[in-house]
Amino acid sequence: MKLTLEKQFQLNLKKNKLKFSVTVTLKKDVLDPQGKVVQNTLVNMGMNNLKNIRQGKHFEIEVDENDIKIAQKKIDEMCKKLLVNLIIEDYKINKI
Amino acid sequence: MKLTLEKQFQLNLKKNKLKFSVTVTLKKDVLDPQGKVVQNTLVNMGMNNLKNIRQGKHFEIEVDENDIKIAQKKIDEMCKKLLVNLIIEDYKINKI
Amino acid sequence: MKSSVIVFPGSNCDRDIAVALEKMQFKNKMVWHKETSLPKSDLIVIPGGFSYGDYLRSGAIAGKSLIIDEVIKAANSGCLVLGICNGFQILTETGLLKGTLLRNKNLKFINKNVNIKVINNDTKFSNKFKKDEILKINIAHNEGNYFTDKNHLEELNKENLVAFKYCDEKGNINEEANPNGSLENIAGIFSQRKNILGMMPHPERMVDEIISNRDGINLFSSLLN
Amino acid sequence: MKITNDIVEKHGLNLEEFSKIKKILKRDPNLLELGIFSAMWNEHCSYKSSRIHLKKLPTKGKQVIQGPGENAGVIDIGDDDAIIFKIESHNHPSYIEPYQGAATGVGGILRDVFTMGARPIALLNSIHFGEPKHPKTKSLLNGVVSGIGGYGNCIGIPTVAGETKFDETYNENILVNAMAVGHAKKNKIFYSKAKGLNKSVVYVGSKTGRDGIHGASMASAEFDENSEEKKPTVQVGDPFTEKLLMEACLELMKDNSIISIQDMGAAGLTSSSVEMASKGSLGIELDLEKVPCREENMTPYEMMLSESQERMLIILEDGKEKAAKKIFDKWDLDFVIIGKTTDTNNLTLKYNNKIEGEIPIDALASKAPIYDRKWIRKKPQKNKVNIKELKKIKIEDALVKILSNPNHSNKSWITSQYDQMVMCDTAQKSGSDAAIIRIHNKDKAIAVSVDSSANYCKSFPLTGGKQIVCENWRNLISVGAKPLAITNCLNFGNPENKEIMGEFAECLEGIKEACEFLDYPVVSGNVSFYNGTNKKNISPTPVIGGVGLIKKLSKPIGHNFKYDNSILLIIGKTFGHLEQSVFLKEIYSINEGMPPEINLHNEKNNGECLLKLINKNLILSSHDISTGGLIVSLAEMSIGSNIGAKIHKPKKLTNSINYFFGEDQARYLIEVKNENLSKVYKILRENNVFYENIGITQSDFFEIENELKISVKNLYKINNEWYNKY
Ligand SMILES: Nc1ncnc2c1ncn2[C@@H]1O[C@H](COP(=O)(O)OP(=O)(O)O)[C@@H](O)[C@H]1O
Ligand SMILES: [Mg+2]
Repeated sequence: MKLTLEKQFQLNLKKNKLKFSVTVTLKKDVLDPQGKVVQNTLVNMGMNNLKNIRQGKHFEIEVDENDIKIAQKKIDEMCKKLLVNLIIEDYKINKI
Repeated sequence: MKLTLEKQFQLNLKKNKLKFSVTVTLKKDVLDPQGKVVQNTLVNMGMNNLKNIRQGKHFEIEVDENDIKIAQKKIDEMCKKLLVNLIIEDYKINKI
Repeated sequence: MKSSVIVFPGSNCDRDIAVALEKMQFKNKMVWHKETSLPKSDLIVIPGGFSYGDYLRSGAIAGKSLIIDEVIKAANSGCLVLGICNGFQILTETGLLKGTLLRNKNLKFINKNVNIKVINNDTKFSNKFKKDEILKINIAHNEGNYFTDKNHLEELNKENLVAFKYCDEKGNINEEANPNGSLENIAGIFSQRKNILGMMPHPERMVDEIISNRDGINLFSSLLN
Repeated sequence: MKITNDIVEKHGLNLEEFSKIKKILKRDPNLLELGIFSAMWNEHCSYKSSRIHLKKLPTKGKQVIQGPGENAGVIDIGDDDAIIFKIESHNHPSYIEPYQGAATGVGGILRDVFTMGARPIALLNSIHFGEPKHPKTKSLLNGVVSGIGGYGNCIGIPTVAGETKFDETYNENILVNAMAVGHAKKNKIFYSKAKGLNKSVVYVGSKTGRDGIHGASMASAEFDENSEEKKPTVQVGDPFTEKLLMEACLELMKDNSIISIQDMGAAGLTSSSVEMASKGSLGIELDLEKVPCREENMTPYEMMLSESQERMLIILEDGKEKAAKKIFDKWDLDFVIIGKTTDTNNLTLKYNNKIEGEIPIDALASKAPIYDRKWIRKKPQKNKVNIKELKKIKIEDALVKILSNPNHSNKSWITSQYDQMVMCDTAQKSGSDAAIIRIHNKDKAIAVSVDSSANYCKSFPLTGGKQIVCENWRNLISVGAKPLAITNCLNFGNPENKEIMGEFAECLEGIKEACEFLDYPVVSGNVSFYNGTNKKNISPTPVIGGVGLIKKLSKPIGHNFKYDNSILLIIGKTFGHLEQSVFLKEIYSINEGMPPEINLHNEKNNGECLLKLINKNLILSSHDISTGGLIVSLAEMSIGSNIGAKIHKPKKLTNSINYFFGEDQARYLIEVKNENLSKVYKILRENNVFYENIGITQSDFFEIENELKISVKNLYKINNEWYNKY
């Protein structure tokens, strides 16, 4: 009996949770020192046909929310307020 | 005439390039100090229904290659050899 | 005693450790990372700094350099290897030491003098220290938050492979005395055979009274013992 | 492309300047040429509004090897050692992107110093933010501090001193000034003057991208509502590459292959090539298709104006190209011969063999416009604050309030983010009056400090100018160093406004007077105008960076009390000048009146006498008395050492508030062992130095008889809370 209740509770929780991924990349034309060094290293390691590599950030975010639109808006706000440096970075939000 | 040749050449070049994204995330049981601080900050900023946030890395990689399978294999090799610390990180490769 | 200090692009404590080693009468050589063989040495030191700018993961790219294969060979045949700060990070990236160094828990670079306690004084690196001796040593890092899996942590404790732990002035090992979030306040560990030491604090900064103190001296004199 | 008036103005040039350009060229410039004029003729590069005033500064002395006019100033510290140093502003970029702005500021000033052959040994910074409650302040503070640390830590040069202030005047325009200090051998100093014809002009370092195109013009214009949109591509710093570039340059400098070397700072390839050619009275020809580029399809215009970081231009002796390239290959850096010196006296820009632009060098350098802008003198204000008429306040409450405000709170939240110890020669870290850096492998050391006093400069710029030089001088004296020379960063508002220009002119007069009197010449510096928004200008904020010499370093002397039961003396006379003090501002929000007057004779006499006492080992600790007055300085000595003090009030006291919070100048606090007291008295008297015995050190409590008693632990707590709670 106790178990079932708990399970039900968890299910409810699950239902309220939405998960997103955010990808943050440096804007075009902005220097990417890390990408540059990683690229050189890979080429030195023999990966000759590597053309270009750029490094960015990735976030996985879960929110307690069941309206996907509202959730998305929240995530967007987080990006603008903290996760992304809008002056040098772009970002993309995806539902996962 | 000259122009067309050049254009063709560029087209060929384009064709030979394949682009992938790689997402690197910390394994489940590895502590994520960055994610944790970001989460606390967001909650302090009033984002109450934030459940969980984890931070990872994102790479955009272009290779000179026209066989997608071979390209994918190359990217996998880059991940294993350098981009990912397999002891603490997982990764995913996507064609973009 | 002969020592070699490996220099990577971006190493920046290479001169500091060389000065300390020479002061302690080691015969020291600097070895550029592109070299493919090591001079004959009793001790190999991987110094602190920002090899390859700490880009990707600190220590990751240096861990793929040519000379590292030689370091691994030497270590496996029992040569003494000391990795300080970025050197510790490089050693974990090569797999010579287990675990990893994550971002400091406050996500900030930390430079200050901290207290550390000598946990195992029965090694080549620590025999001149007293057990539980408290040292005041400088730390300077972004990623010093030691993390490892349960099994390895158990092994570290069971086989006495923890070298130093962060503590307070009185020697208490607690959360307040932990500057960076390290698991169980770990500041340095040995490899299973105890011929490799990785540590975040900088002993080479503590060999000169005018600049700081002499709490790092015994690490070097242990090696000479 | 026809150059319209609109395009001219977008380049920050006025129409008068444009007709001057046409006259020089005897034709219309093309866009590339216009861009180059705009970069070279803007305030940042041409010093057009400041030059006639800067000329008046004293720049000579027997300690000076190279004064202003080179990448950095050079002074002699005895034996074969030279110290090379300079300060520079990166205010506007740091406001737009604090992390990268501050980081590239550090990178830029480091290049100025290692270009001249010095290994950098210390970094300092002066940072000014708006009020803490301003919505932008917190993230600017965070970004700037981690940017400064991020760059310096990575490259491995200790950041050892600085100043951090908050004031409403910087709400929309923060200040980020970075100073670098390097050490070189006297006979191995490199200059930017080109020599010889047909010599290879070599580009080394990072590739050129579209970063910060028009950065230099941006630094010369006020912010307005549109500046967010006008944002140029932000420059991203790459300290790792800078470290490689530094090592490669220093390696190349070991032999004799360099004729001239110049970093690419503001206005990048343009200003570096023009400067080298101009100093050597030569021409220079560049083949732009050879410039290493990061992006595809970059135009000559973009290449010439890009401000990509971590790049240098070198003119090599004949036949040295191969060996030099080997060094840069070793460090994985680009090395490309992109041009040569010529006898045309022109800057000639070719792209795929076609001449894309040609401008006489002197038009860009010596013939750049110079303005004698209108300026007016500040009228002296009346001092009229009468403390007795103000609401009573307890000394203890005032002290607590001051010690816990952000300007006086302990800065270790900031300084612990900087590696202060790398290189293992930092004998005294930040936190004291000046940091002490030992010269590697020697037993001498230098002391360094940066200082500013915008309040004083605002209320009466002439006195303010004098005061900052003296304060900086005092800071070096307090740690036992003989002050040798300064660099200065002059942060002001809009020079087209005659009051602002007056602030500038008068601050400089003050700086000049003090530097002359103290034999403390100016060897380098930087001017940053147009700090302000929408006609609201910042308070004048000249920043002084000083370097002093400690001939023989033993355990350094700091401002922390050493023992219980030693004697405390004040050197210098206390009058109780409260106008413009922290006390009035903080407790009563009163901003009126004149700053404390400077008596240069007393400054010199008191300082030199203290230096004598320190050199005779008669002093345990010492601290100059600055903002907050006697009581705040005392509290700082106590807090740092965990030792208390017991102060007795002087008998003929007019008013305790004036006495304890007054900001009279030329004063120091010293701690003396009882047994040395008579010797100290004797020396002070012999030198006609006024002094007062004000009490003793004691354990645990900070105490003023019949006024206050606080535990030192408590004081520490009060002083250490702000940053951690903010
Ligand atoms: N306030 C000042 N006082 C003295 N010299 C100054 C001042 N401002 C600039 N200078 C000198 O003018 C020259 C040009 O300055 P700047 O353009 O900032 O140098 P850089 O091109 O190296 O960035 C330098 O030699 C500098 O030392
Ligand atoms: Mg310069």
